[in-house]
Amino acid sequence: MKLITAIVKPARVDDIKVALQSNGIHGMTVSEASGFGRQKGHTEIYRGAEYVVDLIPKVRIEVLVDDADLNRILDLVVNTANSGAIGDGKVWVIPVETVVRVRTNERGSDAL
Amino acid sequence: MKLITAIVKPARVDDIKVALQSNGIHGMTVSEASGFGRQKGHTEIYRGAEYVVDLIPKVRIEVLVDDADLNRILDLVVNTANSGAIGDGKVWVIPVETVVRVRTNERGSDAL
Amino acid sequence: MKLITAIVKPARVDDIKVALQSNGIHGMTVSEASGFGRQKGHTEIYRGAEYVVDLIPKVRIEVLVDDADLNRILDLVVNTANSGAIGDGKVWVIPVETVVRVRTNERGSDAL
Amino acid sequence: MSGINTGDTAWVLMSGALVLFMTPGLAIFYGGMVRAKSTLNMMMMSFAAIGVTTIIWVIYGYSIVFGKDTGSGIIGNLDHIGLNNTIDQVVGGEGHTIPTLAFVMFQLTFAIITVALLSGAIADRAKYSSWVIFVGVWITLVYAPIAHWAFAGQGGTGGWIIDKLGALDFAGGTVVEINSGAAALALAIVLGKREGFKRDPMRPHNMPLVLLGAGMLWFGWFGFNAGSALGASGLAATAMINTQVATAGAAMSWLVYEKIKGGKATTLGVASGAIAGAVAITPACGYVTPLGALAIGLVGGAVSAWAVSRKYKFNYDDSLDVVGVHGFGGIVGMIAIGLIGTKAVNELGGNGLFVSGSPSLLTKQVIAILATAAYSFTATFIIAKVIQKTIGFRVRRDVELEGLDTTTHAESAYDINPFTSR
Amino acid sequence: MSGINTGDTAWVLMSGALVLFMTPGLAIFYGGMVRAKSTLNMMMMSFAAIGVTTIIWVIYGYSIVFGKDTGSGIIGNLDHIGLNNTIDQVVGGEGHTIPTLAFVMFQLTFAIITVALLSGAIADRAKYSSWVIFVGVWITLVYAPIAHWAFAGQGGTGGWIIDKLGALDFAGGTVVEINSGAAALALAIVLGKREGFKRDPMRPHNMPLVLLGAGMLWFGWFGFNAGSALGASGLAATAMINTQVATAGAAMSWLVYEKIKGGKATTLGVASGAIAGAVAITPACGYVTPLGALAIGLVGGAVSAWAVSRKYKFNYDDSLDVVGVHGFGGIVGMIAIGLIGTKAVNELGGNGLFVSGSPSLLTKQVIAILATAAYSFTATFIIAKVIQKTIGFRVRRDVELEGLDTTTHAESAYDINPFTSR
Amino acid sequence: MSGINTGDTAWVLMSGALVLFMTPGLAIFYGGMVRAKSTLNMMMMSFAAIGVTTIIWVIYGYSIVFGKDTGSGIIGNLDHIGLNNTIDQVVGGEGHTIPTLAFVMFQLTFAIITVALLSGAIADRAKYSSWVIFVGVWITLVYAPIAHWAFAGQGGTGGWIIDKLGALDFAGGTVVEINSGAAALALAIVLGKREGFKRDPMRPHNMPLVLLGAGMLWFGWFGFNAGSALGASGLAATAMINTQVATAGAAMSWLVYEKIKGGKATTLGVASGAIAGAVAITPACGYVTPLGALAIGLVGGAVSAWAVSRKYKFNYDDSLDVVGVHGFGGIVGMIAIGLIGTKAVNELGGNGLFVSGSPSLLTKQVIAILATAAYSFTATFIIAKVIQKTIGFRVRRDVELEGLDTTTHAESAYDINPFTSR
Ligand SMILES: Nc1ncnc2c1ncn2[C@@H]1O[C@H](COP(=O)(O)OP(=O)(O)O)[C@@H](O)[C@H]1O
Ligand SMILES: Nc1ncnc2c1ncn2[C@@H]1O[C@H](COP(=O)(O)OP(=O)(O)O)[C@@H](O)[C@H]1O
Ligand SMILES: Nc1ncnc2c1ncn2[C@@H]1O[C@H](COP(=O)(O)OP(=O)(O)O)[C@@H](O)[C@H]1O
Repeated sequence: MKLITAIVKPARVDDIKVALQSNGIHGMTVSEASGFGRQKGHTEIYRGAEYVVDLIPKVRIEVLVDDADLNRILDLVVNTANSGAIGDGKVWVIPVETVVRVRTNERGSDAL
Repeated sequence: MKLITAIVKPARVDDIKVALQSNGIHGMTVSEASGFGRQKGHTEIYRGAEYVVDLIPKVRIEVLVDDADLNRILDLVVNTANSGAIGDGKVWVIPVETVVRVRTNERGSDAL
Repeated sequence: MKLITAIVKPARVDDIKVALQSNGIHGMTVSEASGFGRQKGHTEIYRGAEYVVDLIPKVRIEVLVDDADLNRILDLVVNTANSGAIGDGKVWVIPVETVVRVRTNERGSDAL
Repeated sequence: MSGINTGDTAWVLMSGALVLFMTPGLAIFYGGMVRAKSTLNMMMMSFAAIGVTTIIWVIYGYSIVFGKDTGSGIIGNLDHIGLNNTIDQVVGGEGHTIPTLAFVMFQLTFAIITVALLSGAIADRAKYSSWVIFVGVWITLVYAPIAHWAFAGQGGTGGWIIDKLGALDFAGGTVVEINSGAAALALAIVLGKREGFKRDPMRPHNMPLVLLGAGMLWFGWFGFNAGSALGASGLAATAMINTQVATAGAAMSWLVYEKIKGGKATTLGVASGAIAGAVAITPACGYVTPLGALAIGLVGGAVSAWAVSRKYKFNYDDSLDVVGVHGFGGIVGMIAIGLIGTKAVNELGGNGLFVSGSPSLLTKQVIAILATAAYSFTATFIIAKVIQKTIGFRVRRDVELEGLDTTTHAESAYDINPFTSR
Repeated sequence: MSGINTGDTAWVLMSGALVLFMTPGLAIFYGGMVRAKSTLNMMMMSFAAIGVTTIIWVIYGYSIVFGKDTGSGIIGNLDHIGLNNTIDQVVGGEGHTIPTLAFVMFQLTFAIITVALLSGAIADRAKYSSWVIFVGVWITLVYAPIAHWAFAGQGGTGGWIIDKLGALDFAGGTVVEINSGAAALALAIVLGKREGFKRDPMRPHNMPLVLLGAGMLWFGWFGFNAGSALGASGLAATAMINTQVATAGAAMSWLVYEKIKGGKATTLGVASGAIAGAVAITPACGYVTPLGALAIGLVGGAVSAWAVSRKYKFNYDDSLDVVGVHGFGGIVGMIAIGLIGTKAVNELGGNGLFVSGSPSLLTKQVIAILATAAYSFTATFIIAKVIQKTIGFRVRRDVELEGLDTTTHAESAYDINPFTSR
Repeated sequence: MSGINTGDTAWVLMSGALVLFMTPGLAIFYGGMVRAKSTLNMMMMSFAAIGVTTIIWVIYGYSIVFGKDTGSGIIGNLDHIGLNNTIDQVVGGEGHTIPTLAFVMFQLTFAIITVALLSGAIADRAKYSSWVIFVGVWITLVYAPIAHWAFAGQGGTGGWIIDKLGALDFAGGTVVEINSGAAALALAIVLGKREGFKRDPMRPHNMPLVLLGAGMLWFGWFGFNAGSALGASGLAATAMINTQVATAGAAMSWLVYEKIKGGKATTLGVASGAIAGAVAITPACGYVTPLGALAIGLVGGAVSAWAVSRKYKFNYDDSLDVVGVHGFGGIVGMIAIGLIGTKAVNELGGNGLFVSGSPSLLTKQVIAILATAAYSFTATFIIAKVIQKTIGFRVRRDVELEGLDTTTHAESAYDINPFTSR
């Protein structure tokens, strides 16, 4: 079992959700994040003084997948998130030892 | 060392906190998240048009535990979070290579 | 490839950002969190009744690093976050199997 | 209508606008005080109060309150159905007449805010449709008679409190404050406690809104109290300074009460204190001196600060403390007239116990308090019970837990992240 | 200036303040209704409306609206450039004169809010500098003539709508409401739809602000309508109660409309309904009875509730529904005068079709509606097109997507996390 | 009290309510401008200003300001302790008398807002109990004498600025604006800089609140300035339109200043500009023409826009720019009278340098400015130092870093997540 974590632009979340659903993945977890990288932030002005807001808003998407689905879903997420512009984000994969569905206490693949 | 990540209903956080404390776990990290899965979201109306808010608010709870405590604490979290209703959430376990307590620079179990 | 996750005090984020940049790390992801541990929360009063807000605001910082950089960056983060006071936070390290830069589909070290 | 006094009219028109403004102010005050998941519902209760009460007032409400008494001092007649016979009419003393419709408007705003106040007792758990119906029934069966009793002076043949008993209530200590306090208690009992009462803090989700609402109420209260002089007179000026003094005094005395009790000076305390002071001076503002008003404010703030904690003791969930602030505040003010009222301020007023040495006025005040509280509590209890038993007055548990905004109004109050909102 | 009536003057001064307060109220109302990323820009559009309009008004605006008609009933002359010849002058009927500058101030506030209303049609996508210029041009070329037509009564030789046609418009159904509705439609068409129109919900980001804004507008509207009596008269009282009744009625009828359509009673609906009712009664408040006002409110609320959904059908993005609420509301009010207007309320008014049996007044009302709408739409369309083609009127797509607050004003509306904000 | 003019009284009563409303408006304005962690404390400082000042005013404040001068033009006597001898009294010229208590109320609201303004200079770091004490001391030792000097005209034997020097200050350019600016500077210096001053942006946490507050202040300012005519007169109308013109002009000139400096038109700039314009016209509104007011607004806005940046240069942390906006704005207005004041507007006024060619009035204005600023700065500095040295005036560093809301008031401003709040 793997956990795919994708840090992407907020505007991409809807598309990714739809793409996952039409590819048989029926769950994901979303949270707010912000980050810096190559992309520059925006400048705000307060009493004439400029300051840079350099943490750019992003969204974190997490999807648990079976090992067999990993490559397909990873590509799906990456491709859907891609806009070709700087700041498109990062995706990474982490090994997961156990997954539990709280409601039923099912474990492993059944818990997805 | 393992990291238990639990995506649960916001109303369950207090109970889980108490359960952990009375089981010798004296730390956890909480953050906001939302997700979709089997549970449906709610409908809002704007100027007569309905739209579905399908990302349902959840809370992410993270607990670092010693390998020896893993099963006990995993079951504890799962059981406490369980309400039997759809949307109860997911819990997963990830291997952790190092843990550091920032204040003291202690590593490993001592850092918990 | 490793993922360093640091739960630190909000006031430390700027320093960590600067420290990372001047050590050749040009990206990180930040999100809000709160936690409990040894540090006590604050007390609020509502209609004469006191209640403890015991989840203390923290910030989660995540940094992807090459295996070779791990120890150096881990120490850097820990040292910069350290104020010597209770509640300074925790840092942990998780193995990462793949990293992808969304914009270019580069993988591994190139994606950082 | 050439005879009207334009200065008096200007002031009463303005006062009507000011008092109307209090109800949106109350919506903000109450809306900030509940949890974020039911804040729109809280505000919507006030807006329904405006809508329903206004329509009723025009159709028959004004008439049954201010129409000629039907004989026993209980209720007015139907002469002004549909505001019949009010256009081009005037009210007021010689040289100080104002258009009747200005008076109609002014009094309407009192009815609106009185019923809106009740919503604070049943925050986060009332069925909205039942509330809308309740407003109409309550205005008709509870507000209208009590307003007739205390406001409809008709030269001795009008409402029984004002014309027969002769108790003094300048701007609504009975009609608005004690009435809302007693009715709030009845509603809180019938609807029962919120899920998590006493367990969860249920603290205000947006304190700046609460302070803003308090500011709007304070501002509007000048229309409420000084407008009740029904003219731009010296009495209006007295009522205004008294209102200011008591309100400020009570804000400070609540704060001091908190400090003495070993706590912190809270924002909610200062805001609540201000309202409690304005409440306490409401009946008395035209009958006492500014120093008297200061005393009323200081006492009123402390009494209400003490009273709001009673709900935890007696275990009723008067969620936003209508009983403690309005009920007790109103009682303080009514009693104060019986103690320190003085004709030196207003020859149409009376001398209280400490001025004349006679308890006669005080006795009348107590009777007015008891009659108002008893009738309001009983009638409201029955109305609420009937609604509860028939169409239901409380939402289902899961609806309450999720919050009334999304479930009842299909809206949520905020979506303030500029990057994720669409 | 010893002859002025201080009571009338007090009321007009107060009314000027009340109507000015409506524009910050509108900023709050509109600001809460857009998405968080452009809320400051939305509010800034209202504040620019205040700034630019005030300066123009003093320099030449007042003069071309209320200066002596230049001959054809189209526009006033330049006698009062720089408010020349207004200090120490009075306006008004015998025994009821007020200082001319009080009238100048009162009328200024109408011009301000009218142009501010238009910003609702082009939320989230207008270039701010172009908006500032638009305000100045529009006040001069569109507002000024129409205000002259309908407001500048000069004993038969003034504006053509009031003095020649003889249509009735008490407080600005044509000048403010239909004018802003028609101009809003033109603007919405010229600027085009927001990115994501119909796809994204684009729901209000802060509903308590919307309700607060509605409350401020409601309050200010008493100055707008009752102040238009230009004195503290019986007519002012009639206008005030009518305003209250129609506003409340429309809030309820929008709510009922939503329920009947199978939906929920929404907060946005009640707020919008209130505004629609106030709009509908604006032209009629001095010419109909309170029961008539109730009917106007009930109809106005339902009509506007229906009208706001038209934009999805006809596919123009009148973002905050200026057309549906102000355009249609204004039409309802103007027509209503032609149907139920009655001299029993105001002898300077007229009898509508249902009162006199004659369609003559109704015909005049329709002509006033059509002339106002046609001129306003056409002139605004041309002005907006010229701005679009020259300096541009719409921001770049990426600016719109990021939001106008950070891009245009280098600010963002909120930073409310107490722990991360510095 | 049959002789009072009801129209004048109506306007002064209303003005008192309007000016009182400014202080909650200021609380909102300031509260939105600080960081979220200390916003309640910021608002609580304004509410304490209302509470303490009101109590003092009634007990002795009014008397020492407006009581008969004790001889040297410095302070009034104690004849009106406890508002003794004010009920049933009147003030004002023949045919235009108003109840003394209306005047007492009106003047009280000036004292309140003046001291409340000071809180802006010491945002986020003052001990609340010390602030409460400071308010009482400052009203007594600083506000009261200065108000006596400039407001207590007693036919030549009253306050020295108005009765002996003969400088002109219509509505408080010295008493309110320059006084608050100078005192703010002293406070900022004594308390020292916030942690992170110049390093952290410390930007406003809730800009819609700031704009709302600005709107409330703008609205209330009509009472402040036009109410200072103490009647519904032509002069009041002049003062009102002048206020509107200067406020609007300054909002636009601040905006233009920002653009010229190469920046963006900011929301904070427009809001600050509006206040700066209202400040600048305050002393002058009854003495200049509307075109003169426009000039004052344009200059006042630009001067204040420039002045607020001085704090970074001279390194004092006047957190919310009381010095730049009120101090400098007030100076602009006072000087402007000496330049463009004209008796054509008000025969009780004076002709400035550009009108009469004589610098005599200008000289008086400069003396009034200097005397006010010098006394206010010095006395405030001493008071603040004494408080600092005895009970302390500044919170501990860790308290400041955590924020004053949770530490001092045990509350936090927001809890707006509907799902996690309980
Ligand atoms: N080393 C890193 N560790 C963690 N997150 C990172 C790292 N580098 C980038 N990110 C995240 O990815 C986002 C996009 O990175 P950026 O460099 O701007 O875009 P791109 O990778 O397309 O050039 C950042 O905002 C940040 O959240
Ligand atoms: N594949 C997944 N990857 C990541 N998170 C998931 C996944 N499936 C579900 N979740 C999270 O678990 C929550 C509950 O899932 P849901 O299917 O509604 O409940 P249940 O598992 O009890 O049927 C979701 O809201 C989401 O946050
Ligand atoms: N076992 C744990 N699992 C996850 N997070 C933890 C754990 N223990 C502590 N934390 C996080 O670290 C933060 C600091 O912990 P605390 O015990 O207060 O400080 P310290 O480790 O310096 O004594 C907590 O607020 C929490 O977010």
